[in-house]
Amino acid sequence: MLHLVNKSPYDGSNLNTATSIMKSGDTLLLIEDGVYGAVKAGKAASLLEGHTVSVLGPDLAARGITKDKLADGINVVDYAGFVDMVEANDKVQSWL
Amino acid sequence: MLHLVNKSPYDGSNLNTATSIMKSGDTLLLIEDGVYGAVKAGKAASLLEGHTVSVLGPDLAARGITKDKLADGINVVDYAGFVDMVEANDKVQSWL
Amino acid sequence: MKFTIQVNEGPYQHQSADTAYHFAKAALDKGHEIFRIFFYHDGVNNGTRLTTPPQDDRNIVNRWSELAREHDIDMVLCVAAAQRRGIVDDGEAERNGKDATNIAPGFRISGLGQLIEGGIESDRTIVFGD
Amino acid sequence: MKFTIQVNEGPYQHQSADTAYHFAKAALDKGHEIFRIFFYHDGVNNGTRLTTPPQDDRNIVNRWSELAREHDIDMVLCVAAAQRRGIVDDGEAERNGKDATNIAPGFRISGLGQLIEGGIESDRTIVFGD
Amino acid sequence: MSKTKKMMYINRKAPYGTIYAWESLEVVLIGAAFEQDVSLAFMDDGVYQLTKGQDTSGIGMKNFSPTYAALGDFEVNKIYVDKESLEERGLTLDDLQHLVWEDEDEDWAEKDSIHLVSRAELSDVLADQDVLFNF
Amino acid sequence: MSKTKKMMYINRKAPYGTIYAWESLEVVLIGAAFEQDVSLAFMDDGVYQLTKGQDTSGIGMKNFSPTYAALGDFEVNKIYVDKESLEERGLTLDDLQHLVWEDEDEDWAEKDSIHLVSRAELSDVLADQDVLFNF
Repeated sequence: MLHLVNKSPYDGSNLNTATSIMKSGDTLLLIEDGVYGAVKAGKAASLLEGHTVSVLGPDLAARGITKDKLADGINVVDYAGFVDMVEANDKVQSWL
Repeated sequence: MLHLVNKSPYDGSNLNTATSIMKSGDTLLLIEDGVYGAVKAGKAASLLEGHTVSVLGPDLAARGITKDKLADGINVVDYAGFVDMVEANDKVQSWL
Repeated sequence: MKFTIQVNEGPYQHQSADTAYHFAKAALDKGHEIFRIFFYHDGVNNGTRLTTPPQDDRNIVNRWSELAREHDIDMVLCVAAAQRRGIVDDGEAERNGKDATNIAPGFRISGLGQLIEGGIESDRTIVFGD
Repeated sequence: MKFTIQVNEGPYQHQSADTAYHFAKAALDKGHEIFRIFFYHDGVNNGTRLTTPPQDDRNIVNRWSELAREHDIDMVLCVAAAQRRGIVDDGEAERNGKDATNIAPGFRISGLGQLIEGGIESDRTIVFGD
Repeated sequence: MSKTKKMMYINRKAPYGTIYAWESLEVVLIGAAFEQDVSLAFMDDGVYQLTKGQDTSGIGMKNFSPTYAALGDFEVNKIYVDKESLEERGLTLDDLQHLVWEDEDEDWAEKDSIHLVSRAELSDVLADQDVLFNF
Repeated sequence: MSKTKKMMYINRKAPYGTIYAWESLEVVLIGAAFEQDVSLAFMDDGVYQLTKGQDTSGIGMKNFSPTYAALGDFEVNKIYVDKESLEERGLTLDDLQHLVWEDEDEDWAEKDSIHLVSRAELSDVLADQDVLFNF
């Protein structure tokens, strides 16, 4: 199962809810304003611990976040990689 | 100064930010989904402590919240009361 | 007292347009003046005459048009926001080569300066949004 | 693989419509099939031909229309949502007594059943919204 | 369309402040005709959709909360409510409408539609679905 | 319009995910012509608007971040950034653009436009305004 979070973890509760529902084997993809959750130095990064997390590269770049700022173990994908993740998982849950 | 919060404190950070900025003499008015913050039994009610708080009655009723569920000291106003509050305060800050 | 009201969201999706309307109506009932209602961002979508809400629901656009007519209120849609969202009057249709208009009665399209002017000329400015 | 994509927000206000477009394009580039793109809530505002975005900005509506034309994609605007927001085709104009239409090329207006069908017939359903 | 899929509607937004709750319910009602295996989840602010005593006359909006009580008649009777979300908001099951359905296989016995679930149980229910609709 | 008012634009939303940041900046630019006493506040996710190195080519949206650097030329030079919001997000002033203005009264000396303020200081600045614009 693929989980999408598109909002800042500092504004909404979506990342919190998503990570509380995720099972081992599930993957989280941060997109749009959700990518702020991937920044290592941010308070919200602790929510990602123990989860498989990817982040959408074009959204990272738009927000001026370089890869060295990301929490450890986070995979960066482009839109093609996003499509692959949707294909590789049996279903998608958008935490809107 | 009148502060407006129109979102649920369980979804967003607006109530938290608003109460952190409020000064003594300021008033907070909860409207729309913001009225959930006024429910005594909810976790967010603690954010209201020490502040002057009103809540928009029509929005409370729409959401099925009866007055006995409100935290202590909260004033219920209608749209006319809302207008009076805007008049009585020198300016309005909407925490969108 | 003189009010300027800013509306940032379109009709139906968010309650903002409803609250702004009820606030405006209550202010007028109390004898206050509405200097201007400025529709910005998706708020410009309040100004399309093409909506057909369900019979048992309120008609947000018509409600604005009636309020403007009854109380002679200046209701302004931001031109830049309206262009992005596709709200068009005769002038905009001609300038941008559009084959239809959709602006509702009582609304006009103008610049952001109208919002600033509202802030300067009014005793209170209130923003309704998401 | 067969995808159905749901878009819940209008153009420009939220990034959802952009992300949905880039996702759809990437899926097609990889040889996947888009069974349907269903526009719901304010998402129906993606289907108005009356927008005129700034010259240096993307044209979200035209981008959808081109994608539909090039790849023969079924792009459906929910009729109930479209009526609330004022997105009108010829049939709707006639039924609801409207004096103009604003639907963009490549879009059609239909019922919510089209979304459910998309969920049933597709291998994956992906929702983009706020 | 011969396939039967497990379809879940996940409701996480409060009613009236935004239209998602109401337009989501419209999808559920239409979707009921497709004879799929349908269930609903209410979590986060979505639990507010089911509260009793909603009266929208003061805000001039349509009160759609009575529609939830009709879901049983549409054979939509698997409704999962997240316990944690209720607790955080100071709500209990008593604050929610009592939603029921009649079981044809047991001589139309009236049964509860709402299942109060922990976050972990809800996670299992989601994992078991084929399609998830988010609003 | 002979009045001069203290007008503040309060920015609390991240750029690109929604349009509020960009359309708010358009108001500031237009508003600069009205010769009012203008200031800007960036707090909560609004602090992200000022970050360096934004590159929107991959998402096909206009990169409006260079416009902030032009604010000084429009005599918009009172920019308050909330310290707490930065810290929570793991940001420091070094992550933000260096915004400056030239002081005519001091032989066009270049001065910082950004004032890093505590929540309490920001509260004082807000209290001192006549009109607050929220987006």
